[in-house]
Amino acid sequence: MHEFQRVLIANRGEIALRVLRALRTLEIESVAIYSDADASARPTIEADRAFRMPGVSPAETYLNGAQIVEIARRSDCDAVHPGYGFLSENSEFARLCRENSLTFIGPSPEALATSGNKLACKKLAEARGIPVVPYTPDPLEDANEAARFAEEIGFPVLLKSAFGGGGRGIKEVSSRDDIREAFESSRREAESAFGRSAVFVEKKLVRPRHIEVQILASQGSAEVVHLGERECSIQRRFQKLVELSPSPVVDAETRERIARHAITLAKAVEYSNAGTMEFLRDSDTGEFYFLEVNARLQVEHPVTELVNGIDLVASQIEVARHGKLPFRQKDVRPSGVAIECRINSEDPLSDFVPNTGRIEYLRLPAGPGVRVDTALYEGLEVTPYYDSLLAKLIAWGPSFEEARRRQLTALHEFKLVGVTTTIPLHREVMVTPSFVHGELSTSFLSDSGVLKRVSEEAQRSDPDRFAIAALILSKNQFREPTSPRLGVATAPRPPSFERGGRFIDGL
Amino acid sequence: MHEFQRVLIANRGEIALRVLRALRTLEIESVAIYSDADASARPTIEADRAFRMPGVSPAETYLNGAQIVEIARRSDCDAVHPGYGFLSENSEFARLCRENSLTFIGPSPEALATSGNKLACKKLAEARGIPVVPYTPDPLEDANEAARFAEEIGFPVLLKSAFGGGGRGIKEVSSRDDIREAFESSRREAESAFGRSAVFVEKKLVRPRHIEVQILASQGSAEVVHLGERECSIQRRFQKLVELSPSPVVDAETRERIARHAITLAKAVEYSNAGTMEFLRDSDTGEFYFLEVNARLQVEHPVTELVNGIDLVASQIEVARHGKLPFRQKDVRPSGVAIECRINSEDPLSDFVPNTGRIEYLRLPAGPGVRVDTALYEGLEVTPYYDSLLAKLIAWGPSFEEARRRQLTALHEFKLVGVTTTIPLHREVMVTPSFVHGELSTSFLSDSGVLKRVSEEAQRSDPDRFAIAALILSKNQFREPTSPRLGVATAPRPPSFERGGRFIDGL
Amino acid sequence: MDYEITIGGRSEKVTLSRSAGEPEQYEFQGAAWDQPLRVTVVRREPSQLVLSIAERIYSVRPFRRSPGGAEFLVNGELVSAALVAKGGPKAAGAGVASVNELVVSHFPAKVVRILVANGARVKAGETLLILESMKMETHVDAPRECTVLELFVAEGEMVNRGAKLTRLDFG
Amino acid sequence: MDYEITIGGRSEKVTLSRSAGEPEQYEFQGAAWDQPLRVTVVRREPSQLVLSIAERIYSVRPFRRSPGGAEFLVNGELVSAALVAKGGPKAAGAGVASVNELVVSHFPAKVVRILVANGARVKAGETLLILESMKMETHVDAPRECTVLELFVAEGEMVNRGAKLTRLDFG
Repeated sequence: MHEFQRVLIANRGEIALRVLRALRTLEIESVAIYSDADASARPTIEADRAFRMPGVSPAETYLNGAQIVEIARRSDCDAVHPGYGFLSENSEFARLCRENSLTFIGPSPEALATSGNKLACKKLAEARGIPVVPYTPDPLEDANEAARFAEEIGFPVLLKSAFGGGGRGIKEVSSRDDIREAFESSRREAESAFGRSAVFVEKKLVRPRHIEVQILASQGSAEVVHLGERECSIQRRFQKLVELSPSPVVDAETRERIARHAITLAKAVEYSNAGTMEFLRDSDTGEFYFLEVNARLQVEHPVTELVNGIDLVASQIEVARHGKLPFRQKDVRPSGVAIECRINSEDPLSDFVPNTGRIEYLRLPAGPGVRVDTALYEGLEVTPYYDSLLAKLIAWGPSFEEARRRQLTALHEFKLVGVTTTIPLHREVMVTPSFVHGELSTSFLSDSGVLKRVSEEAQRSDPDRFAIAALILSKNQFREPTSPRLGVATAPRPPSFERGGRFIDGL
Repeated sequence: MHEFQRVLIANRGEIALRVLRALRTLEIESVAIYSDADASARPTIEADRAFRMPGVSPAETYLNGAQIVEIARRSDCDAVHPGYGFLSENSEFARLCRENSLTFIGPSPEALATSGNKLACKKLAEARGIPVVPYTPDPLEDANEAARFAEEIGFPVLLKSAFGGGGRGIKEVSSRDDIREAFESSRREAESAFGRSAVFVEKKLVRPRHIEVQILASQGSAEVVHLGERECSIQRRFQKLVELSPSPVVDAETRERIARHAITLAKAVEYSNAGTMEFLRDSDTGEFYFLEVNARLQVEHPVTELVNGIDLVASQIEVARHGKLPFRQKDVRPSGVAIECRINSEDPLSDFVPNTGRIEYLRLPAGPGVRVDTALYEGLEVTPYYDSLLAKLIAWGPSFEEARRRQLTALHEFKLVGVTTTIPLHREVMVTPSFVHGELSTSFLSDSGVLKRVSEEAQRSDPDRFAIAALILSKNQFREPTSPRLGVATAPRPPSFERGGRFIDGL
Repeated sequence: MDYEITIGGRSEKVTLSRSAGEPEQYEFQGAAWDQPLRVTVVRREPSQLVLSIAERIYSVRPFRRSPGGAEFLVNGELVSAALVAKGGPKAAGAGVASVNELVVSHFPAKVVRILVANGARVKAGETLLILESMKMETHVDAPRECTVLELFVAEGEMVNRGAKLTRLDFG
Repeated sequence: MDYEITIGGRSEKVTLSRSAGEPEQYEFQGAAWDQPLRVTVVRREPSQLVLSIAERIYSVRPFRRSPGGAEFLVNGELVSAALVAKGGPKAAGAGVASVNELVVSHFPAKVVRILVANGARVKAGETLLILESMKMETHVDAPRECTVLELFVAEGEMVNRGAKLTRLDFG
């Protein structure tokens, strides 16, 4: 049992702010770290103390475990919260924390090491009678080996990094011709993201649903509770875009079954703290296959929070400081449905290529059941150094239909100018008939034709907009500062409208 | 049974936006009205259509029932939602709607007429054995009559308007000397706010708690359910500042009893739609006294929504279009605690005098369980024509303590520059020991010494702020646009910092 | 029709004429729409125009000039509009394909691989180079069959938004 | 101590001196505090300064000049600071009482009642006039015993913020 007086947040962006809020409500002091790109970020400014990590690359900053531990020691922190991504599933970092008498708010280094090894986890699951998708039991030496196994189980297959998550390093291969390039690309991405290039092959299910179980385990897995499932089938580039809880296809009996699997696995790896067991549901048979363990807080944790009325981050901190769970299974009483849309700085009409820029205008939505997790503000520079998540928009309602309508209303209220985002895509997803009927799969984006409708909507010929454009352009009402003096001495002056003046003649 | 295709929102500000969101989630078109002061307000811009009401005074605009009905007819509306305040409890307006085949989303004109007459309601309550505070049964002719009754029941007493609510027209009188001026002032405020100057005297309880029951009634009171109580004891100028649900002093048995009183009264006045029955709880005896009926949606309805997971505005619309309740008493399953703080443009350190100005900087708080109902935006001019409510900050938590800490965290995140607000007051209220222990009364502000601490906090000598001020002032880093060209041709240029230049010498 | 206006790749021929008197009003007609629209200036501030069109209210905020036109916010949504001058040439930026095409990076990125050499003939869909940004690889593919005229970057190089990557010849 | 700075009615004597080298740093000392503080300029933009003081990070944004000083936002909170020049007179706006006092309205309002006449002698706490704004009445009371020198408004009149209401003589 440790009391925490001060906790270091080893992350950035919305999740750093999320952890900061949890610490405040627990009356624990917060210490932030910031890269040079994040010197004026919201968590940097709002934390009780903030320490600079020189540089902008992840390796120099948020992946620099030795320096983070040094800062935590220097600032008398009792614990470190790693958020998601970066060092959150790094067993070496967890070990370094332990060696320096810092509580790592997450699983033990040993549990992290096992959980992070996807192949080892699959074997553990198989040994306990939990179905898994066919896979190569050992990391592949070369592309030929990959090709051999793929032909054995039949294309399409997925090439996957044996370590790490977040969709990085995953490549779909539908024929032997493509396997060499995919193999190399997968290894490169895995090396760049996780520092480990081991890759394996897994059978690709056709149109599966991605369903995962949230668990919370006490120290050493003495007690493990589950908080129901999330469905995260709508993905792009093997990364989740829309998440909901509960899943429309999971009934009470199925929930009980997959939760039991999840708890069995948690105990098998002596898991502690919050974690997620991912499954794929075969669309033909309804069978669930264990996929992997996510040994951290997930990006999509808010949907579980809204449905259960439980603060998962505060619960993580409680487990870390007292070893015990702050509630029991019988206290978990889910109600209603929550849907999360990830607002990314990506262009859905250009294969989700990320983009950067300055947030010039921002208006966040609100209303009953609506929550926005974000560190955005007007004037923020979205840089290319970290991931493309700008905000998470989460809507809760008593039913799926009410949650969906609230999410749609909120998406129409959400205004963001400066980078191209996934907002227009989400607006179309929410009104796509298969989504409305809860018919989801990991092929949703390509099957539903939603991208085509996003493109049509962007081209929509709205007379009001043409009328406004005619007024602005023809009357030259638009004025930019005549002599923009650059440099530090003056603030940029916003453009403005003016009366009179002629842009072209005739009016 | 009416289907609504289009609904007119006969209100402004945050409640107009709240109704607009409910309409959107129900897929009903919205029609806004706007005074000349509100031409660029959020509900004006965001409604499907918006109609101008020339002028700025309430009488010309949001109280102009005839013109509102005319706009509703012209735009083919099926119904009118009155929000709170303005015409929401006006039986004549409800009648005018009915005569023009518009559904008034609220009680019938007859129920409004009865509910609006405080003296009649007290008599109805007494006849059904519900305790009421001693009062003069008829409106008073003059100050002498008031004085006579006050001496009979003993000072202090309250002078109150017989019609209307919102704290207007209420005067506390502690001795005979003050009663004449209070009587006149009360009549004037009542006349100005409600167009009816009738005033009566009521015994003032010592340190009572203000506790009210939310009900929802089907057409003609066939079915009436309650949604628990709200405690609104923390007030200034007889207007609520902080509201919570449930009340720390109401146990299940008491809740059952006051809910039964509320339902009895609703049936007595043939109430329909959402309404609130207000009670005072005597601090000595624990006895509850019926006070009055609020025949409308209340400002503080969100606390009830968060605790019950029910959208009260959508429920109002459902009752209005189908006559029936959208849920039964057994479906109402409250969970946790919600606290609302009213963020007003008032100076707590100058007797809550309202102030106006331009919102120059705004950052709304967020986080798990946090909701902000507001129509604020940066650049908004806060005008003197309407009331001083800027935003409602509501925090939900599994327990009172968790709700309180979330509210406190959110209040520290809430940044608003341009007008003086009640935010610093609420920050102090949340950490005041009597509040933390749930010991509330209508004398909370004066008894708890909270205003003194707000004043001390404002005077706090923070070295960091002095260091920052020294840097800004001594180095003349602060620069305003050198030649501010006013008028329509240029946008105001924001001030900026500059390097170099000397404000005073010595550095 | 007096002007041709382009928004989001669509062009429309439109007319706008000032109506007499106050408040400031205009009549708008477009070849694509049957009914004319009345545009009323409800309020005019330096940083926003409030317009009313058929009882819909718009807050219009200036954002920046763009080639041949301007970008502005309409109720918080960005609109990029360009004016095609009467009888004149099409405004720049309308996406006309040229024989020689310069390929630029749309985002700051690291060049992780270059798969083609100067002078190489490549097929439609063939990957030219691979960029990494925000931890994801993006393949830059040839839109049609073409020849690589020039490569401006090297493997491992960091490039800014707008940086030239390669020039292709579609002739 | 080189300067005297006033914030929120409190005055403090302070010293600020530039440290050598980069990054831009200052040493701050105040008579009221034991320890000196190191102020580091982390980032300098036209619209904000990012400062670090003992591992606390501040975003400082300019707001407007005020009499004898400036107003700025520190992490979104407004700070009004004024500089008392060395040995010079106290800056304006410091709330020095005068013999003749002008009473102005702090908000736009309607004058609903005037309870005193020109030349009247009034006691401390006596109500001079009643304003109504945002549907609430506000009483304007005499702070101390005084004489009403002049009334600038009439009953029923609408007044703006800053409008003169009356002038009182405390002599």
